[in-house]
Amino acid sequence: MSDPSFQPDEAEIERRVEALLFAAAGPLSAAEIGARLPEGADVGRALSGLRARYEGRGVELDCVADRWRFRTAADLAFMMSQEREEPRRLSKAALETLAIIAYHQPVTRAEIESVRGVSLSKGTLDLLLEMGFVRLRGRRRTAGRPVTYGTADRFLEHFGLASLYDLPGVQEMKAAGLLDLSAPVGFELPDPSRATGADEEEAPLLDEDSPEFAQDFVGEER
Amino acid sequence: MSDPSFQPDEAEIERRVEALLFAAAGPLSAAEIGARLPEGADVGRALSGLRARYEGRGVELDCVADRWRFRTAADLAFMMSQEREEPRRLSKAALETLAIIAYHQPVTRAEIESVRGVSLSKGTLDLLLEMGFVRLRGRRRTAGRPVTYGTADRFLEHFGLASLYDLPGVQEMKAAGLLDLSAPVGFELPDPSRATGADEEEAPLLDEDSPEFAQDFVGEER
Amino acid sequence: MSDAFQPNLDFNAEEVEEREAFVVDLDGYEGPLHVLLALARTQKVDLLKLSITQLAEQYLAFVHEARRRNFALAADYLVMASWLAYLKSRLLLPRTEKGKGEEPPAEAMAAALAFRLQKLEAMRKAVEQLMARPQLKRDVFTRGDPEATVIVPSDRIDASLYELMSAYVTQRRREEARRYSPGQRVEAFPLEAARDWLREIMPRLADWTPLDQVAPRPEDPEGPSQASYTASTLSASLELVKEGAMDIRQTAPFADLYLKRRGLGQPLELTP
Repeated sequence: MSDPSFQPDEAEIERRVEALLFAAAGPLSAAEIGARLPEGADVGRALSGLRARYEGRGVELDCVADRWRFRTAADLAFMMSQEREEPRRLSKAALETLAIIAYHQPVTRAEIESVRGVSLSKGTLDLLLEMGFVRLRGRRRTAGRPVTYGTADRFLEHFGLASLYDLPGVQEMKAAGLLDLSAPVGFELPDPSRATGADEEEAPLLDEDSPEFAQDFVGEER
Repeated sequence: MSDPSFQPDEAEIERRVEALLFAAAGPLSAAEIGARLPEGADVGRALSGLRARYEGRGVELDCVADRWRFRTAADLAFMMSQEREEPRRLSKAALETLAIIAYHQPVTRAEIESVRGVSLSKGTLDLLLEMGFVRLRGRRRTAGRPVTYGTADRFLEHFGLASLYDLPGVQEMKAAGLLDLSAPVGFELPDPSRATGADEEEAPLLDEDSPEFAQDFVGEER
Repeated sequence: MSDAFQPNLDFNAEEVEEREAFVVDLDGYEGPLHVLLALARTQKVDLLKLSITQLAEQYLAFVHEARRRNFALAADYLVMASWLAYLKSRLLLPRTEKGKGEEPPAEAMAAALAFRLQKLEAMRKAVEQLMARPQLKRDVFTRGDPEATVIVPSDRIDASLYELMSAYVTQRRREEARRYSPGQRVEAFPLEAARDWLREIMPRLADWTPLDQVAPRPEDPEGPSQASYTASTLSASLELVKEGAMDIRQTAPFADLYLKRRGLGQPLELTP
């Protein structure tokens, strides 16, 4: 056991964080790491120190979904044929749906269909949910209280994104109004896929507004 | 994909070996690593380079049985564990085995089984060894030179015994109502304390005569 | 880049003609909006500067072509076609009857369509960019052999000396009960002796006599048991039956066995 009177210095803290991240089976948050270090240890400093130390190495430190992990360098992918898993083939429809959910979340099924102009085939959302890329987020406070979808941490982990702010091009799209779910005034494009499409003015969902959401779905969050 | 004409330099080979070892599901031999590197790559050099690079870090490169792997620095092993609060109950089998070892030591596995009338599951002795209640004492000077077991200091500490002389005898068992009129015919309690002295039947355990023992068990003693 | 995640989303403007877009469309997973987007790209302009009139014409040509080839188009495609035909006519007509009805101006409708196409286009680009990122287990890999946290059990173990003693005594008792003691060897009534015994009492067996009355009684408590006497007597009697000296019968399974000597001058082989 460690000697509690021993006050580790910065280098020692970095060593410990390194050991924890190497040994961990999944990404660790700074808080999780901190819980295993002596009181007052500067986890952030250790993480950035490690990140710099491993930059350009065969293994690099990465922040995904606000958690930290070591992973192999992307340019060495060609060597990893033995470790590679056969990727699950996602159809164009599934990929587009995933992108719409990622960039527009929380988003209802009807809204996804509105962006694509086609109704979602039953299996598409199920598949994304099953793969752990997408999760149920809550309910929209509108008639019918439709369920809203968002991405799960696994999506960020899979694509190596630190947070949703790091989605490629998200700032530009937002600036161009392309992520706005409410249609421009007077927009009356026919939309056979949307039987209930008339109601565009849906209030943004606030978690505290829907306590039953917490009951229904919080267990699914990680 | 890699450019086949690209001749990686030493640093690049080291990077690749680093990535391979990191992502591998188990320890890799130098040959296995070499098979995934360009022809003529100096694996040994890369491995010693990596070993030096990781020396003193939170993670170290380790070679066991000619296979290489990353593992947590030994002094940080304490971080990888979590204490469990509630006390552990010994299973019936473990308690019975411990009792036989306590009263009959030094005793071989076969003798334990003969008293218990059932074969010992591998885990039972391992558990007692791991808990520090039981230790390997030596080898019987008989055919096969079987290992003998006895109690370790922790056994005495746990049960509050000053020495093996203080193990409850027949009188105490009778007083506790465990042995009454129906005491088994010929019930004789061996005196374990006699075994603390030199036993002409028992050879001391020498590390050099059982290297596999040293590897398997010495690490478990505390 | 592996093909698995790389859908060919780029409709190359130089190469794609309406017919190709048409083929893509009939893969069955895209809607009229996707077709419009594919057609819009052939105009090689920023989607904001798109000519909706031209796009409407392209789309109508596409629908026409589909019908000429006898492809059954889903209803959405036809709804879109008629809407576009209407939009096109309104765009082309001079705006003379302003304010009539509640419809928004045709230009606003056209802008809205362009905006929607932009939105879809943005999502398609997003897919491409996401797919171009290093992906877990395809391009980047985490530790292959993570060291799972070991849960060290608490040092405290719940076991008392009493339990230890009790465990010891319990199994010593068990051991005792299990022990085989060679001193208690069971004496058996030898077959030879049984045969002699039968021959000796044979004269008394003129009538059917139950086996247990035939077998000798144990006298010595250290000697063979009643069961052994009965068993050996039965075995011996079977031998005598085989020799033709006795008959044996049993009326039902598990019923009593009866023995009787065979009458003189009645050899087995001569019985009619």
